[in-house]
Amino acid sequence: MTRAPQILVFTTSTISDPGVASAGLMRLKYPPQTAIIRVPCSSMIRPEWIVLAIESGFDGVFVAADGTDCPYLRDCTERTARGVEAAQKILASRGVEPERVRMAAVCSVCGEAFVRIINDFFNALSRLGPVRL
Amino acid sequence: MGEAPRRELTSERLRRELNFQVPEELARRVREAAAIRAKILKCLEGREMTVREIAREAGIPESVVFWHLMTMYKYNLVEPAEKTEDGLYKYRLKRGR
Amino acid sequence: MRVDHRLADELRELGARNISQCYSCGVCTAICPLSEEGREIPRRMVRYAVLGLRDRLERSLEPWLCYYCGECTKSCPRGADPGALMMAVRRYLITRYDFTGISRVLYRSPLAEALLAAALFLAVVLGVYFLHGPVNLERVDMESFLPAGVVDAADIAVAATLASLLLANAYRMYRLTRRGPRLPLTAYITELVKTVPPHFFTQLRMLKCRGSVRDWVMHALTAYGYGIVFVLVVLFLRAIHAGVYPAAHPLRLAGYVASALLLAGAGYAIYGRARRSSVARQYSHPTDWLFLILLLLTTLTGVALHVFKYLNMPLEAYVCYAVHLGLAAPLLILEVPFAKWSHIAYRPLAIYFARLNELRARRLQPSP
Amino acid sequence: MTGGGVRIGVYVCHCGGNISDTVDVKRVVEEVGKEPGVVTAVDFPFMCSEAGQKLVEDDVRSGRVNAVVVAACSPRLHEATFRAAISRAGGNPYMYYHVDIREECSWAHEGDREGATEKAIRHVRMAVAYLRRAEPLSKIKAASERSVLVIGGGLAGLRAALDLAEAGVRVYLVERSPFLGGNAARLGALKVFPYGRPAIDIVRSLIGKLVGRREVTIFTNAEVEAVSGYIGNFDVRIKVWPRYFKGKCAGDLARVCPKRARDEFYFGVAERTAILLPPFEGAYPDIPAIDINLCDRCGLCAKACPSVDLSQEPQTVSVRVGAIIAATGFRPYAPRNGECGRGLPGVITLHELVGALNKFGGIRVDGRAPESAVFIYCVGSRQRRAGGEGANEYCSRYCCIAALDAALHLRELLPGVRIYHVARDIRSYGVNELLYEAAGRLGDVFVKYSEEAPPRVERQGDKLVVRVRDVLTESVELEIPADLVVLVTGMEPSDGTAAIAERLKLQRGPDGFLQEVHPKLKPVETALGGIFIAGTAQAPRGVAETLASASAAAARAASLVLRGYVELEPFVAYVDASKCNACEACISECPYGAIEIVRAGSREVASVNEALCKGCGACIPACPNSAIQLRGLTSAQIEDMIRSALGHGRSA
Amino acid sequence: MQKILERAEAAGEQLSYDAVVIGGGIAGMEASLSLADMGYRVLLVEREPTIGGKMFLLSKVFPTLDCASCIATPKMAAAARHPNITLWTYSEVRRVRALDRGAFEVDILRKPRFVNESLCTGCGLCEDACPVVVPKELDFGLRGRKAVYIPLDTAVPRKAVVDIDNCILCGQCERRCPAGAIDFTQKPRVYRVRARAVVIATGCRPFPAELKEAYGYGRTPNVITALQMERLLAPTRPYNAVLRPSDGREPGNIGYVLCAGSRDVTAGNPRCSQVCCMYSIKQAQLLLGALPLADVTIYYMDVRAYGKGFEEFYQRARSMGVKFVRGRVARIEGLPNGDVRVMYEDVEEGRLKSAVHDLVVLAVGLLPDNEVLKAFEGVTIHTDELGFVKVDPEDPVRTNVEGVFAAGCITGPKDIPDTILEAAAAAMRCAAFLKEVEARQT
Repeated sequence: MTRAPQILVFTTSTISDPGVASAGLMRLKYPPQTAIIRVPCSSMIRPEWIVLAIESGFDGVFVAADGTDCPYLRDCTERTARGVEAAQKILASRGVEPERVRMAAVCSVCGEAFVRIINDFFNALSRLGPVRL
Repeated sequence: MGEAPRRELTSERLRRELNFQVPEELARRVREAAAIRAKILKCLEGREMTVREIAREAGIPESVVFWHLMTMYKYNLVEPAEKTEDGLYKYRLKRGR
Repeated sequence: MRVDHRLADELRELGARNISQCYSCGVCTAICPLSEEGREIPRRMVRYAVLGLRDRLERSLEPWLCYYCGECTKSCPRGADPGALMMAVRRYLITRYDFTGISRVLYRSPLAEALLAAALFLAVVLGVYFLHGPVNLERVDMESFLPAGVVDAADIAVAATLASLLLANAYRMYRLTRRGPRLPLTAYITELVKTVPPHFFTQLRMLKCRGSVRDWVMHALTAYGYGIVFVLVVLFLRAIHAGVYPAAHPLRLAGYVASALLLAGAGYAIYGRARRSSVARQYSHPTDWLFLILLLLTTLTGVALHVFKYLNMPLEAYVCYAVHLGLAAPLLILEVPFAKWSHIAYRPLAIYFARLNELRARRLQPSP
Repeated sequence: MTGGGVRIGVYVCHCGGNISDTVDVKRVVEEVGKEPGVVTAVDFPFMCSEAGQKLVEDDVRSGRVNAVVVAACSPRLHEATFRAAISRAGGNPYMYYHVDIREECSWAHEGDREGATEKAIRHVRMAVAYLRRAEPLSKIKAASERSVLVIGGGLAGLRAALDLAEAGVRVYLVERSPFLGGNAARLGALKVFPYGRPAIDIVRSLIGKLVGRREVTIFTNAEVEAVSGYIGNFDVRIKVWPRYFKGKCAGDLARVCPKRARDEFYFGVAERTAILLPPFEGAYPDIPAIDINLCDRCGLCAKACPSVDLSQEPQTVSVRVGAIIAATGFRPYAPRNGECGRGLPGVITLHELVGALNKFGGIRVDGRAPESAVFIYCVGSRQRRAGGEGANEYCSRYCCIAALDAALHLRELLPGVRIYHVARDIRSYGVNELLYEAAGRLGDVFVKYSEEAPPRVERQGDKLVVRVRDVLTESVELEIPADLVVLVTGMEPSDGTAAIAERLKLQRGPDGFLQEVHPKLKPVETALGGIFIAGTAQAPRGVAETLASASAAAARAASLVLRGYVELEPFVAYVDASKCNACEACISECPYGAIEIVRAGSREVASVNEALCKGCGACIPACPNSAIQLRGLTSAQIEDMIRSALGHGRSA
Repeated sequence: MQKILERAEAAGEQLSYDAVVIGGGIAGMEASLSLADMGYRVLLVEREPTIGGKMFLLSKVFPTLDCASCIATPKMAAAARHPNITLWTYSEVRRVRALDRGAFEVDILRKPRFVNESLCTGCGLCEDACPVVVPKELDFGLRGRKAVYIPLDTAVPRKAVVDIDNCILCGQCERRCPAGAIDFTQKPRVYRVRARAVVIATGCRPFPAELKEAYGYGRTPNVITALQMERLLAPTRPYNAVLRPSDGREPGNIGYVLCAGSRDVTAGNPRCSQVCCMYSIKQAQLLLGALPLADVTIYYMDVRAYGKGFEEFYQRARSMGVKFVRGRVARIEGLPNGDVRVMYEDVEEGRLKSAVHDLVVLAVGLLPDNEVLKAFEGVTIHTDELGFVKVDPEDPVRTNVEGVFAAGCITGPKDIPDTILEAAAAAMRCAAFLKEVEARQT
């Protein structure tokens, strides 16, 4: 039997982490093969961390960004996107599908949106199969 | 170590100071409750039973059985076992007690 | 359906004091011992009343199914007094069934009512005064004072008028409340036989009201008392006029029983209303009082007449007779077709008509 | 402290079944107990209870444990609780990691015991990895200004400002419009149930008490232009627009002005000129102002009154405050044209009715007093968005009561008027039920409609007709003739609320109102430290609740600034000087200008101003040498967490 | 207890606080914490042996469905620990005298727990030993407790207390206690406390459901109150699952009767109790979670989902399958098998109906718990016809007596968010008052 894909999720303490928590509050279901790291703002994520996650056994990395709600930065989304793209490039250069890294804005009450995205991502990763490094 | 000299219990002292007699009504309730609890526990010896079964066997109304059973459950004397099909739980004596 | 704010005001005048307080919780309907699925009362009537849906209200037979036990009023969480509304609706319906417009006057103006009653009283008393026969002061001689034939003739004339008025009103009631297609003639007849006599003679539905046995008994006593008097007057007036009978004579006994029943019934009702002993007797319409007072006085004068006759006090007896007839006239003429007493016809008929509507509804829906 | 010295205690909460019904807490304890560095791992029914906290405290106090993981509910609920517990026991509160195994685990994975338990173990393992490299930190302490900025001069703003002033706090009150009073003043003679006191009275009384207090500075016709700084030390720039008046004028000055516009104070039912006079007795300030957008500087008023000064210029004022209260209020929902007959003559909103009653002491339709009025409830409220048609999903709370209040008021003015209420539910909660009862007693008729069949308003000849299916009467379609139809409209966040959310970066809920952190634990706090919310900026509510929420916000602000200092979380950036080569890449990344190049001995390095740094970490990816790090969340810690998550490898 | 109280002795110490807060429920705790955070010294007096009021007995709270304990217990712990707060549980305010502006003299009776709080570890062995079983108040009688007992696992303080009225002084607990904490020599003490302000936060009591005779509460075992249902659903619940009291069966079909004792002149309360709609909707959602196959029907007149997020919460309950029937239940009768029949009119259909449920929950309204107002001497705190404290429209936490503030359900039924706001507001207004008194004194 193939192993279910493992997803690393970066959330932000004030916006997207409450958003993920709100999914739980509403008892919405998503795969438990997820691991969450809270950061203050998604713009702090270094591309190396994403690469490390794939190397360490994760099948995908999801960055739950703040979008325009970010309490710190107006352009937080663009900054985060730059980091994500950088990571995707590094992975591609090593033969890993860049689709294994995704980002989307998850607001603090967007539990439903989060669940939709993460389920979709999970299915996409299942189709991709295990990482071939 | 030798036994410490037995001091008068504070409850005894209060009893003496107030010239306390247990009120008849209270004493009766304590006796009745003890009897009901004893009957329930006896029913459950070595068996699992529902409230209905205990009530029938002990001749006590179901609601009374249930009330005491739940009190004993909270005091860790009995515990629920599996649930029957008609939504009733079977209860048994708490294991390891 | 267009709302009509005036209806609520009209009903308020007819006794529905607090009905705009209703917030439609449905407790009255659920608590009502006579309410049943498909024939819910009283909340639906309350809505018709508050919104002014006259058509719906006039088409309803349900108000007649209520015997004013007062459960709804006692349970109403808003103090809206739905029982009083039902009573008011019955009064309203009486005015609607009555094509002459007299009941409208009676219900809307206590003064007009009193004047009409007084006028009838005077007319009868004066009529007797001017038209009476020889006055025998030796002994009580009713027959010569006022021959039974004359009284009977008057009786029949009044009865025929009243009966035709009542029938006409009942027919209007039928027209207003009829719903659905024509039924075979046999159905009309069998249902008439099945519903009207039993309800007319027993008023059994009233017993469904909780704690109402005493009320039912008193109501029945009054009705039977009246019934006996009716029979005595219509069939035996001549005999009563003519003879002096021993105490155990059936006619005398019947008279005593009827008087006792009427006195007890009317006294009980007056006492209850004065004391406001139950919900239904909390608030009385002027027509209620007039009816009861006339009934009581008519009975009392009848008793007095009897006493004078047997004590052989001729003048007193003749005067008493005139007053008695004077009181009976408004009692019958005003109350039977136009007011309170019309319920003796409308209540059993409502059950009959409701049954007919039920059959019609069933005909519309093919049975499974 | 280095890795070797970290002694980690792991405490797993059952949350009385909320967690333990789904997560096998015993297994979590067993698994993570094996992790290096973990000296104790236990589970407990309620970690947040006194007894639960005592478990942690005892272990820390005894020295057995110097770093703590609590796996329980969301960190937003109890992270602070356990940090405080560690402090009490003499430990360092930052040697702590809070794992959410409830919202993000047991509740999201109900029914999947295995998966949820695995996830809980994974998260606790990551926390342990984090703590192995954790260092004791201490709060950054900064002096706080003993002053508060209150934004909005409506009921909430007035109440909060007065509370603070009375508690001895310096207050700056900023109001966008030229006069204090907000929406509550516009309610005018409408009484505040159940006290029977007109809303305007309350406003007037608050203004009277506030004006002239030495702790208070009021800016009307003013806007908060920019806010910088942080909790305890906000720099606020206020733009004050000119009134073009130096003082009062004798006579009816407004009459000289030829310009006309709808008078907002009366919800647009009356006209005003470009000269805005104090709208009510006791208004503040009691000198007029000119609506310069409407004014064409014709100068007629200046000729009539020497107090007019059209040469005034906008001014900018800067103040420093320790806290900010946003009390920016609501605006009434504006029905779309055609919505429930909007646009037909005789169809007005509740607010317009209130405006008319206040302005004219009555209302006339086509020059006649209306004989019948129909109030249609929930216009623009309680509409589900499924079809995309609805306006707002939420209930605006105050409208049922305001409509009943207005209906009673209308009946007082026009005793014979027939009033129909067409509603879905009458939400006259609490004591307001007596208001509903009174309306019934006076003969108002109540009709209820269902969401699926909203009422329609049509014109029939010279009358309006409301058609509605009454669910209380076998759903018959009623036809209610009306001279006046009042659309009972709810609340929406005001433009000021939207603007302040934008400017202060405050979060808004799905309904658009400002979002509190937690309705019960932190009901007036925002995600940003030192910024509080009050009144209808937060949610629709009535007068009494607005006043309470304003006082509550004032309480929070007061307890913050009265202390005179604030403590900030230590999670700010720092530079490892040994790795920095002063490339300045981080400097351009920082949106707060918190990084500068300084000389450190012989060379130049970047350095972070801790008071300015907000700890967003935006600088982190910019550094080619990983020299800049976030205190409390270093790259090494994150990397360890990533590595440990799946049990150190691909095989998990 | 009467005999014990006769032994009360006056305490010698003269204590003085900035404010005395009466009532240790969520309002009293919040008001105390807010005042304490502003630097004022507070004495928090609670009548029961634990603080927490009604809230910590609840299951979860609307509309967020946070567990009530998770919100209440940290506040309880914080109130108990705050350096500016002195907490007296099991204590009654006997008399409040206004001496002067900003000067109150408050007599407080501290009842003996007969347990030495500093020795008690809350282990519960005394409970096991005690032979007396009486209905447990905090579970609204759903099960029994002993005459010595720990109020709840989440109690603050989590210490045993002897219910002396039901104690037979057998000494079993005293023999069993490993810490030697049982102490029957304790005597009631009356303290005279000086305070500059008083905050009344005594909250509410549920409408006594047995007064509504048509609903059969007290005669029909499977007609319970919503507070009893809260306990059945709470993590600290009395039973092992949601079970009905007559026979311990899991109910499959539950009916909610709203407005039990509210909006009802026949029950003496024409007002709406403000919270019953929402707590019923919440319980319905929780029941669907606890008993996935169950049917839940709510009989209502108006659903008053008025607060932030309430309407959305109500709509969610509808979409989860909770049945809402417009119609007030008129009568409830118990059937021989324990089931319960409700009689009502389905108002939207205009049809008379009845339905049989396994369990019927009465959404009882709230009445003020205002005993303490009688303790005021020389001044009268104004109340409305139901006994709720009247407040100033401009300042909804101020009573007619200067220096006396009121917050929470004592001024009218209200939900937790409103209560918390009001409590913080009371603290603010109290602080402003204290400041003014200070200024005048110096």
